[in-house]
Amino acid sequence: MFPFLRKRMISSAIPLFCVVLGVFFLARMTGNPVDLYLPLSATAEQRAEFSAAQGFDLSIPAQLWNYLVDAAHLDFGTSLRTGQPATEMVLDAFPVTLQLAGMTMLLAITGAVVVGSLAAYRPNSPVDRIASLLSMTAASIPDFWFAIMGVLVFGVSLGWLPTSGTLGGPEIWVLPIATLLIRPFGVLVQVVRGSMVTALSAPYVKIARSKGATPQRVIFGHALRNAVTPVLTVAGDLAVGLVNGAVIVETIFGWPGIGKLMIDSILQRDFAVLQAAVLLTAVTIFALNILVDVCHALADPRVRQAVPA
Amino acid sequence: MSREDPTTADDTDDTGPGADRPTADRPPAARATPHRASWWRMLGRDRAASVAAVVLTLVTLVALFGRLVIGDRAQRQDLDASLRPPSVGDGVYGLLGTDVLGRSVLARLVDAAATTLSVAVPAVLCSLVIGAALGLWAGYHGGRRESVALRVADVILSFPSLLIAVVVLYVFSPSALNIVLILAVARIPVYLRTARAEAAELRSRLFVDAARTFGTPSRDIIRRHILPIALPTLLTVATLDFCFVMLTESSLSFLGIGIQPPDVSWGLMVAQGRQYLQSAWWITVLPGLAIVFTTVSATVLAAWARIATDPAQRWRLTLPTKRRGASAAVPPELIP
Amino acid sequence: MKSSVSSPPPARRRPRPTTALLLACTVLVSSGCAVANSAGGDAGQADGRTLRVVLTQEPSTLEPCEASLTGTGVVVRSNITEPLVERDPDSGDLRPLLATGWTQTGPRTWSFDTRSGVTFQNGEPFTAEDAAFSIDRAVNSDLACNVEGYVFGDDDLKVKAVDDNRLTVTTAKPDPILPLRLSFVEIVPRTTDTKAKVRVPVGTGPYAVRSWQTGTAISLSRYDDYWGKAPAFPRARYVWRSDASVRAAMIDKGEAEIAVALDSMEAEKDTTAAYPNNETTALRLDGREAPLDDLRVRRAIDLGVDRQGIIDALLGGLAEPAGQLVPPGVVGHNDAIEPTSQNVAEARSLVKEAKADGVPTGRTITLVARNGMFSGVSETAEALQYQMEQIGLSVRVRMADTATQLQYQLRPLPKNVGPIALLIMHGNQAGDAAFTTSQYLLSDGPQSAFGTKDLDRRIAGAGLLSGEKRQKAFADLLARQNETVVQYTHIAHMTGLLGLSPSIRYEPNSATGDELRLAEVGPAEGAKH
Amino acid sequence: MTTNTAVPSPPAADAPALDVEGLCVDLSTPAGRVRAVDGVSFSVRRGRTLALLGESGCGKSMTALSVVGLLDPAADVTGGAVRVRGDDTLKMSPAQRRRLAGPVLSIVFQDALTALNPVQPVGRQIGEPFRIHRGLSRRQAHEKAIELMTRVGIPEPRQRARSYPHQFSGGMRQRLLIAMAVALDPDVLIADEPTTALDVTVQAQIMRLLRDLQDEREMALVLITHDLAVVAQRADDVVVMYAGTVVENGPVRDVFADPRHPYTRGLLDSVPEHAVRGRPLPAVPGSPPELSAVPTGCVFQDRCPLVRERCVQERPTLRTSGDGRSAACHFSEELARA
Repeated sequence: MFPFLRKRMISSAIPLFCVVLGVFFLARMTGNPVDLYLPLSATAEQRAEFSAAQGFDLSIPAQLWNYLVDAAHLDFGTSLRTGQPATEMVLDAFPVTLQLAGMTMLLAITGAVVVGSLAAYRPNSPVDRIASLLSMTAASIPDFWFAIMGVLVFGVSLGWLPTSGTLGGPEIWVLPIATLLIRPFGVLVQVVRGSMVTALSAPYVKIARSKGATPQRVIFGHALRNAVTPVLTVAGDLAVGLVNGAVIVETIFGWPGIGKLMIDSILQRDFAVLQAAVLLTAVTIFALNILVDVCHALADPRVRQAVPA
Repeated sequence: MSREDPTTADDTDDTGPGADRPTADRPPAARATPHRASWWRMLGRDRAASVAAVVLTLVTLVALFGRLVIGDRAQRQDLDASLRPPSVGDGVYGLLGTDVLGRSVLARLVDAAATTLSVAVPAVLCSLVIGAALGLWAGYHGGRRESVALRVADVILSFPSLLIAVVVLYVFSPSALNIVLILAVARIPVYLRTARAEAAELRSRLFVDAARTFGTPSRDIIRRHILPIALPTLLTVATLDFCFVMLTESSLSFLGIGIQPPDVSWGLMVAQGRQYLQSAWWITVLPGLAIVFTTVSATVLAAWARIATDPAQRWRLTLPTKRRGASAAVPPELIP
Repeated sequence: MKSSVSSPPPARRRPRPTTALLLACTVLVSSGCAVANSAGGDAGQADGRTLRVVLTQEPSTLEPCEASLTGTGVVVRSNITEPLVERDPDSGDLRPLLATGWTQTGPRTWSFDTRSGVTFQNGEPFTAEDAAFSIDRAVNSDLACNVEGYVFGDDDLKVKAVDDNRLTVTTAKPDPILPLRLSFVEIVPRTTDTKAKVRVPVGTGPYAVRSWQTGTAISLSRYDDYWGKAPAFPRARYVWRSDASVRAAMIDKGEAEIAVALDSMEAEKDTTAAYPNNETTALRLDGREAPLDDLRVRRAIDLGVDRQGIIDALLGGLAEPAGQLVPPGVVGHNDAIEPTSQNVAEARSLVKEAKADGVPTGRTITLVARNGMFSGVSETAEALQYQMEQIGLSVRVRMADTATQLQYQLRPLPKNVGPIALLIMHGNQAGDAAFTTSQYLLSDGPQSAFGTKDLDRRIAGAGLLSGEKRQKAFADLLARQNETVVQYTHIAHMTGLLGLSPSIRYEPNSATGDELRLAEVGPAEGAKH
Repeated sequence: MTTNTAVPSPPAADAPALDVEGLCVDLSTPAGRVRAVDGVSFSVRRGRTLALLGESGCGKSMTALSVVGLLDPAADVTGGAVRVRGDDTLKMSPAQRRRLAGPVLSIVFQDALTALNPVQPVGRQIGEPFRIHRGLSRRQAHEKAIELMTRVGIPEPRQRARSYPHQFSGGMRQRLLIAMAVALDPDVLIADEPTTALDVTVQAQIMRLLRDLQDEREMALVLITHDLAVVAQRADDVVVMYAGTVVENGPVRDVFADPRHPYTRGLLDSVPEHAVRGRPLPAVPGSPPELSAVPTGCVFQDRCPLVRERCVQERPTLRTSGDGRSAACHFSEELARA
């Protein structure tokens, strides 16, 4: 396992460097932020001064060099918008999104495994049809629409949940997580169902049944672990996609997470924060990919065996 | 690899596939004709799939010819007729009510169908073609080419696609073409990975080896031997990607940088109508339903087509739905 | 009897991955609760003591010298810090605040008496020295404060504290409205950093910043040694939600007492209050590019717009059709100007005429608007686009973000972008047309696309006048622009919509959008305290 | 520990361990519902071996799967009875059936690679019947698994018990599968083409193992095969199936010596004098009918060298003759004389 991890980390280094570069150019593409930060009537001198202070007057290669040197020291500069260190802002926002995404994936996977397995156990039964239809619908509902509906229905009309915000008890998690959840859940139910159907029709399942195993034992003891590989892959990709969802959810519910931070820093041309945020996200995504591979290996001995090769 | 092993069907159920199964004395060519004929029959047997096919056909027809029928009705504003609820009294165009600018929601739905599809279809096709080509090439050759392609996919995946879209669409103008390009690039890794996995598995198969020993150029091997096998999976992923593309386009509209007026897409309608959710539900709910119906239909049909194109499973489709056994609604390869 | 042993005890049967999953679940849940708890210290419940305000976005800073930025000002101004002089939003008159009186002692010199017995929230007493320091810091320093550019232009001020209670201010050129300009300078103690902007200010206002949980909330608490009347609510908390429907929902749910910038369709609710917010929307036509370089085309656009229709359908019927850039109540507003009423036939014939003269009326005009400029902005842009097409022009819409829109709005204007019709929203917070004309009408004004020499001369002249003459001069030049320049197709004097919980009493006024005075908010009659 | 009290007590020595009577299985196919198994009857006693012989698609595997209750959802048992220890399993609830599965009825599949769970160590899979039916702890079951692995001839069973199926050779995997099937000493073991996927030398070893285990445990063995040699060497009785029906049955020696159905005869005739084990079923000219197009008369009429008018009109029933044999041919007596 460890040589495998080491190899994966080394092979992530170059792509990560590409991300570092990409983020830099992505940020520069948004143009000079001078208009946003200076008074409307700022003079040419003031503009030049501002640019110089922020290092925007240097040539792009020079800016890139400075950025790389600083990044190597894990210094991502200071936010133009708030004057705080970018790293600090990003690290403040990151756990919020991580928890949101983590809870979402956990619930999505658990829920999808249960629902998908139930559906797969009796294909084309009413349970299966309802589960399939609901999951397909869930996967195709625009998330912002769902969020606003949730606020209006559960927040205002029924009054069960707070409308938004991060101040309060566990109930504040419900709507944001539900919003983030619908699509991954919908997709995963279908994936779990599909691969469970395949697994449940496999001969080893027949053999297990011939040993007198109960349906629970058949599903969870035999089929599930065989069905888990595609589920893991898809779950990994969905988790990556949660960054997109987080942008919407955090915007609507006013959560100070990294998605909101990124969109704000784009809109505010806050390069330092944007760079730090995207880079941290990218590192997380790489780590996630490695985690998915590790899970693959844990779930399937054949993969495990192939790893050292 | 999750495709059902053909042997599974054989040793558990040796009469199952019944008439459709190739037998030794029937040449494969002879099988083609009855199959084509039975496609319709198979579709007809599956109520869900036939409904889905009807919905998709309808959507396509509306997208292709709808504009000819409605003319400029989708753009025609009448500020005095703002926010009329659906009613039968206001003629055809008032059937689904009007939006805040007094435009017919029905006409806009029709107009938006064309725009929505003209974004979703090219975006999906671009990413499918590029991603599949790269993935098959990488997977077939393996080695360094494979790892380079995979790392490229890693890099693309690790940029949050919505944010790239925001940057690009704000910096270059938010045109439909740019949206298509962004979505296409963002989805390339998915096809790349899927195609690579298929090709990597197939490259060691006997028939590929055989082709190689005959000196067939690798381009031809990929095209003739690997692509046809990988295609059903790729097409399924592509079908399901429509959903993603439509939703992302909608999210972009929510952020204000999707399709720009006077063009209109379902996503834009949902996004713009969200503020009228309490007062005029029809503006946002109807296009939302259009998205849901279209994507659910695409998903159902994709699942059906996947089984229909898999010789080991096709027979299941010919059964009445109640006793259809292991028909995967969505293939495990689905990567949304 | 049934065999009870066919299924072994569930605990033993559970595969290891499940255990790991449960463990991960526990960790996540507990850490999640940790976050919730850490943020929950300020509990969001309606306790009747905390005034909860929901803004559109988090202020990027609370630096007082940036208070002319709406996002910052709405929190800072008159809540945390105060200026020497304040403008009455209703009458437009200046009222003493930290200054008790002022006189013009020379053509360029003013003298202010400062209030005694005032202390800053850090306990230090307020003197004229602090006032001088604050003006110096905001206007003359290298901080590039927004106030400096917006209110004072390039010229520095000479400020001197004569004694503890008097200061003199000398301008480079005669400035009849200096006290008005100084109403934008928030007074901070002399110990404030002069090298860098501060994030959290200290002032003399009725509330002091208690905590700022980045991304979550800003909490204020009543400053007990405030020199004026103590505000009703001991605490205030600002949160922000960018979606208007969520802000409205928070009022409905009782999660906030005040919500700013609601969508116009909420207007019918009795929990909302409309107020004229001094903002005026207009289309700025770039007269340097064909076909907009033709006066007939510009006039045709002006004639083609259905102002009342847009207001009724898209702005909730709350705004007033506009014929000039400044609303009533601003010095220089011309009562004689009638908003142009829509006349499509005439507009069409003007365009046709221009076309006959070789003006390329078919060239596509880009209508640029900013997302979130006001509620219904994208629909308004679509309506304008449609109405312009109806008179025979070709128009496309581009919705931009703030930074992109600023590139179109500010000089140097972008090149090679074709004819631009820019949707602007101008807020004259100061109540004097000089702020508007120098920015929007001067041929080389920072936010103006073009102009005429004649108008430039009139603007310069009007700025030197005061009293009735000033009013008339500006009124005349605004009418003049409508006749000879037509750079602007005025649309509407806007109305802000505030969500107010039934538990409080607050009368919004035209300044509410820029400074939301928490001290003016009280509990509703009969509401329990 | 507890015993499997819910399982009916073993029947009297001469009662059949498994008694299948008039089993009918319908299958949903593109052409509609077809009868895949049509009135199949047979019975087998403990210690005896019954061979189900037939070409691919004749319904023998489906018969076996119906007996153990593992039919595909596309197939339905529509009639008949499967009696085990005197009770009809077809009338049992799923839970009752589960109690039989393992201690009473057990099955071995052809492809051991797919029949073993690829993600579980083999020891765990082999020990599973003990965990399900005897409530043994994981450790106890593991010990039992090792015992069984030793018994079926896996070298170094203690180490190999923690290996995964893909780490074993085909023959070893088949041994593992057999070990799993005989774990609880079932009354009846159904072996569905247990050696087809193996090479010839391994086939012999596996058949020997099966025979030894059968002798040792007094099991009734139902051997499903298309290999005449295996039937000849291993089975006591044979049931010859064709197109879902039984065309002939009886003691192997008698049937092979004196087939009373033209199909059986055709099979036997096409084999060289000393059949080589492992050879696929020899060809009888023509191919079996599609299940959807089974003729109304005799199922074998299309390929029968003796076909006559009556065969087209009337389907022959399985007629029992006094010597414990039966055949479904109008002219079986004729054939016997020939």
